[in-house]
Amino acid sequence: MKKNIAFMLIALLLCAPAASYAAQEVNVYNWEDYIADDVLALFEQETGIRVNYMRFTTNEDMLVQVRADPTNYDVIFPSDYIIERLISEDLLDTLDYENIPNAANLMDWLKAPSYDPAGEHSVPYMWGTVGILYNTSMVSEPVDSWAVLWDTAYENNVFMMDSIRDTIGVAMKLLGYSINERSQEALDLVKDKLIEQKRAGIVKAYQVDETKDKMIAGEAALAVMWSGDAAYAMSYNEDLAYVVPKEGSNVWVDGMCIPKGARNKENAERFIDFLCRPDIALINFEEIWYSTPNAGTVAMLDEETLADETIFPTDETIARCEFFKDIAADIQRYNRVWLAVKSAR
Amino acid sequence: MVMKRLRWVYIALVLVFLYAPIVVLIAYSFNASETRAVWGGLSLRWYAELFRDKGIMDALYVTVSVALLATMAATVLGTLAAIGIHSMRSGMRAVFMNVTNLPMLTPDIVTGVSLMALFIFAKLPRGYGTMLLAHITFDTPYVIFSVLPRLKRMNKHLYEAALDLGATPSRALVRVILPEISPGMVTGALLAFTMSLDDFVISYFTSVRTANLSVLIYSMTRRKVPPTINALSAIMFVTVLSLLLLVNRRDARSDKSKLKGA
Amino acid sequence: MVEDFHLIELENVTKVFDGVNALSRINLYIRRREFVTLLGPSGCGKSTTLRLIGGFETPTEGRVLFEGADITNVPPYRRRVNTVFQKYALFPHLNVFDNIAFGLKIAKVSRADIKRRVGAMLELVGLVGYEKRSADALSGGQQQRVAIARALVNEPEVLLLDEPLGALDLRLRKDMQLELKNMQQRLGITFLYVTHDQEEALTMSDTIVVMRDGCIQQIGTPKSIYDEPKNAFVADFIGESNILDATMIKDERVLFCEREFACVDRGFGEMNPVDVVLRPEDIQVVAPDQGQLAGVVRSALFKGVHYEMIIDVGCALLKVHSTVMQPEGAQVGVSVVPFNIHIMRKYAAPCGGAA
Amino acid sequence: MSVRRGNGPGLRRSMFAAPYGLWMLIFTMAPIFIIVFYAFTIGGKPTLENFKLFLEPEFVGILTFSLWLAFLCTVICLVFGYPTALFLASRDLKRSAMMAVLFVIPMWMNFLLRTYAWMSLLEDTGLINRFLTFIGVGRKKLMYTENAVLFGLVYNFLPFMIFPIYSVLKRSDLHLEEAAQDLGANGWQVFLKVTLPLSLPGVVSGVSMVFMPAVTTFVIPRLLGGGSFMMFGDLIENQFLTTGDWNFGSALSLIMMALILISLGFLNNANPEGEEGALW
Repeated sequence: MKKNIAFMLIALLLCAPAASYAAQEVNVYNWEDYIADDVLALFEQETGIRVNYMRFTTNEDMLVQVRADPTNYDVIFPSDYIIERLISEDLLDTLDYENIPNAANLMDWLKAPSYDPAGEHSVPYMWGTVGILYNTSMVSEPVDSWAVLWDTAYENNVFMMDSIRDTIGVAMKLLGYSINERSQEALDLVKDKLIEQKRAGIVKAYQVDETKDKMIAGEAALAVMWSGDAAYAMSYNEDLAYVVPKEGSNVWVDGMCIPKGARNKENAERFIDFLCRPDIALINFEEIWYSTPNAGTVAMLDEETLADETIFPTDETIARCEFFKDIAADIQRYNRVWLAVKSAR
Repeated sequence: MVMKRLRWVYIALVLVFLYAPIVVLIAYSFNASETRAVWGGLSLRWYAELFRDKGIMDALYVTVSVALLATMAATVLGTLAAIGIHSMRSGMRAVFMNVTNLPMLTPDIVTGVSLMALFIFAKLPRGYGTMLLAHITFDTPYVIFSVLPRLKRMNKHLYEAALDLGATPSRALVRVILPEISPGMVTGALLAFTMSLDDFVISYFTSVRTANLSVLIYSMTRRKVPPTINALSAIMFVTVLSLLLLVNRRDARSDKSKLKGA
Repeated sequence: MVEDFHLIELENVTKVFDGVNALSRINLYIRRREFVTLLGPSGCGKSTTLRLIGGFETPTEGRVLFEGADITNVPPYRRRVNTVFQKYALFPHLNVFDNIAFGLKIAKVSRADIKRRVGAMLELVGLVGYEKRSADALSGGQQQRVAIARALVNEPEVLLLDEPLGALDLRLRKDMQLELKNMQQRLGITFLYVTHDQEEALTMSDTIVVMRDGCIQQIGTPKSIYDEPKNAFVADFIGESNILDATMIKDERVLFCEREFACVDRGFGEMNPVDVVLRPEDIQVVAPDQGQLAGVVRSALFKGVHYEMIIDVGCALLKVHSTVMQPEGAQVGVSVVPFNIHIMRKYAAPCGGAA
Repeated sequence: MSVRRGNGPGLRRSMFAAPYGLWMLIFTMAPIFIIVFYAFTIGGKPTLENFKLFLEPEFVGILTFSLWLAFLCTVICLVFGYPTALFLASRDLKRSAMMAVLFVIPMWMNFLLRTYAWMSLLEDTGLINRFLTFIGVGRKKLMYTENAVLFGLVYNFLPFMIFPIYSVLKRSDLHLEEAAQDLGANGWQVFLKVTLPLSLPGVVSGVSMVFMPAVTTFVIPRLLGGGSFMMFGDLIENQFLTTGDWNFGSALSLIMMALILISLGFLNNANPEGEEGALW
């Protein structure tokens, strides 16, 4: 009897993982906290395709994994400059818009973006800005400049982003450079600036996904944050406010792409198409609070939401911002600066 | 007498240090409120939700099944290897022992990245399967190092005695050698199982598709840890505690009965 | 008692371990119902010989025959021999009954038969009532008996015993020697016995095979080996001896200690260097002027039945056993009768003399 | 009738290790080979640049920081662990085996859970700070500091120091201590002359069991250091998973392995008996 039970247990164990490869599936590699769980469930329900959902924290982490094994993923969600990088490394498949009819719902200005001029490798998923989320009960003065992040009055009260381009970008902007500046002179200044900020004890921590909950809990006064996460946090804590500083910032678009050699390309296109459906994009929007590029979805929103400048920044704000560009091999010099900052004591 | 009391105080303090976070986790698991900041009264809510949380349940299944399968494979592989190594000439044995020592001395992170490099090189999608392979790899030496001493202590003529009495080599193995080394196999399997259950670093590098509990908890600590994890901690703690107490009691009892028998 | 039938035969057997000869071209046969002892110091190859017959080793060269058939490559579990191992090798996870029944269970003997035969064995070795005991919980002597019973219950043609009494204390050993010999005679089974204890060999054996460095030095009955050792090694190993350098002047005349002695040996040529062996009990102590050699007593020890004295005769120190003690420093004479002067060829290579 | 060939059962049984040998070839040797290959090449061309790069001050700084923190952690574990082991092993302690089990149990909890638990204690709005605020001391910065990382290391690795020492002391011949007392040594002398030397093998294995994982960890500094403290393990993880420079990452891995092997060799030399106190 005991033997039989043991045998059945083994059989069960062996079958279960095998079963997961048998059915129709799609391997999705998306940012942490970047989709509504309901959307995944709905997709599986409607199509019968099983979603293997994997998460990453920063563009750079994702890039490494996709480079290492592009066939492991069917749909990925890189940002603009990474899409540029992936295209230049010939890692992205071209999309067949026949299979993505809902892409027609996209706003026109995103149909042929600079990072993917032909629009054949990516379909925009969300867009947003980088700015400062601050707690009005802890910050009395008006916040309108990155300089506030270097104010020693906020010692141990600032969350910086554990993301190389975003954080270096912030310092670049503060120093008056473009966020795509590559000169060593600028990089050295940025390095000194960031180390100065760290040594002054202003930085509480470098992190990404954990920040919004900590801001909600009131663990710090200021944080560098993506607009959607900011909107999410603000919806939980009324003291929080978001600003895109006057020096300018980064405006970004995250796209949906299919790596070359993806095992389930058809399912991937179905998945992308599904996310482009206005009703689905709405569910997503209401969960993660990033700006949707979906004109159909925007049409469904009420006035008050549309007036929220965190989610839908004004033209004037966007004019201050620029896209990240792929900096190609210069990323190595960026890396060195970033490591120097991270390891400084 | 004062000395003795001081000792107790000291031990108690160290125990408090070791248990404080665990006690906190368990206490929070009964907190009805969602955030730790507020005590919302006693509730079993998180225990109920724990079993409904698909992510956690999946990860739990992955953890336990990988640990079980890896332990079984490592026990077979390691026991055979130990028997083989035991009967080797010294030169060959030294080679095998060094190779066996290597994964034990290699830092987890190096084992992790090197296996990741291997799987990527071999174009194996990193998921359940690769995690299992990695676990078998780091589990097997534990079995070997538990079985080898038993083999060394075993009267080397036992195997020959079985052959002499008419048992074929395979029967001699099953009827004489295996019973002799089975305590070592059990120890090795337990060690391997524990190592597997607890592993984070190697799983983190060798699987992207599938998360075991450690990897899931790691990704949760980087965002927001749901209170269900507190409930899970409490359950795990109580399970381990009762298992250890059980084993301890059984040991004590069998020791007593041995004494009686002699 | 012993039949003149070659039950086991080793033909030109050589065994090499890691480039070292453990056995060099051994030829040996064992007759049915014979009690054969392989005797020699450790490392002489006696255990290897036993293991070759048991099937635990395969010879590098040569053949092992059983009833005339080649069994060189037959595995141990197909050989009709059983072994009593040095440290008994009882299965620790089994009790006494299951240990003894092990071979029978493998052979799929019926349960009732197993019970009967194991019972008979327990009676034979005097362990009735110990069936349920764990093997660990027995004394050394009891474990020994279980090991013997475990082997004998399979009714082997030959029982191989590898220093079976080595781990027992002296008293128990003496008892077991007699018991084993009795058992062998009663059951009529061939015993091949390995020991380094010459006394044990002399007490129990029908035939003794003296070995050294992988070679057989001498094969013979205990008496012939004791009385007529073929070389100084055998003489020294079998009992205590005084071995002296000597020159064979001619047949029946030998020179040692600057004196000519009469002896009974012939055929060693003329003026050839030889060894002379004198047993301590064969040397007579007489008055200083009556001996063939004169000497001084250097030490004297009481040994129970006799005194052991060391007598310095100038050319050598002689060990002498005598019932009469001479005090230390006493001037004495010693003499040996011609019959007790054993002449041997000078010992050369271990395999040279015996071939 | 089956015929046996070869040199007896030894050779055939050694073949039992063949599957394992093959396994280790694929899953231990091959990965190391890949790492060595990456470490000594860039773009497939042989070079030592990866190792040269390591000599840059920020990388050497990361290494020395890791070593320093691991060293502090080992010293603290030894200072607090040794008396614990000593008291646990004392003869007059009732139910000492049971007590020992109490020290094992926390180790059976997933270490991420334990570390997470400390986070919830140490964070600004955590229990300790709320208590401090309550008694009027006010909030202290407890998390995301060097001390928080050190604290996390000590918490996780303390049992690894206690156990080897405990088991060596428990095993050691207690009559020696009695003999020493008999010969007129007082308590302190007994400890210095007998107990301490006897327990040295346990100390050595405890030190290696604490120091090694402490110097290589990347999770604890990540969680408790808030990304502000980079240890050697972080750097390797960072090279493999974020920067994607596998060549440099591999070189770092080799450096770490060499470091471990050298310190183990050093520790084994320091071990008078060459015997390790077993944890189990």
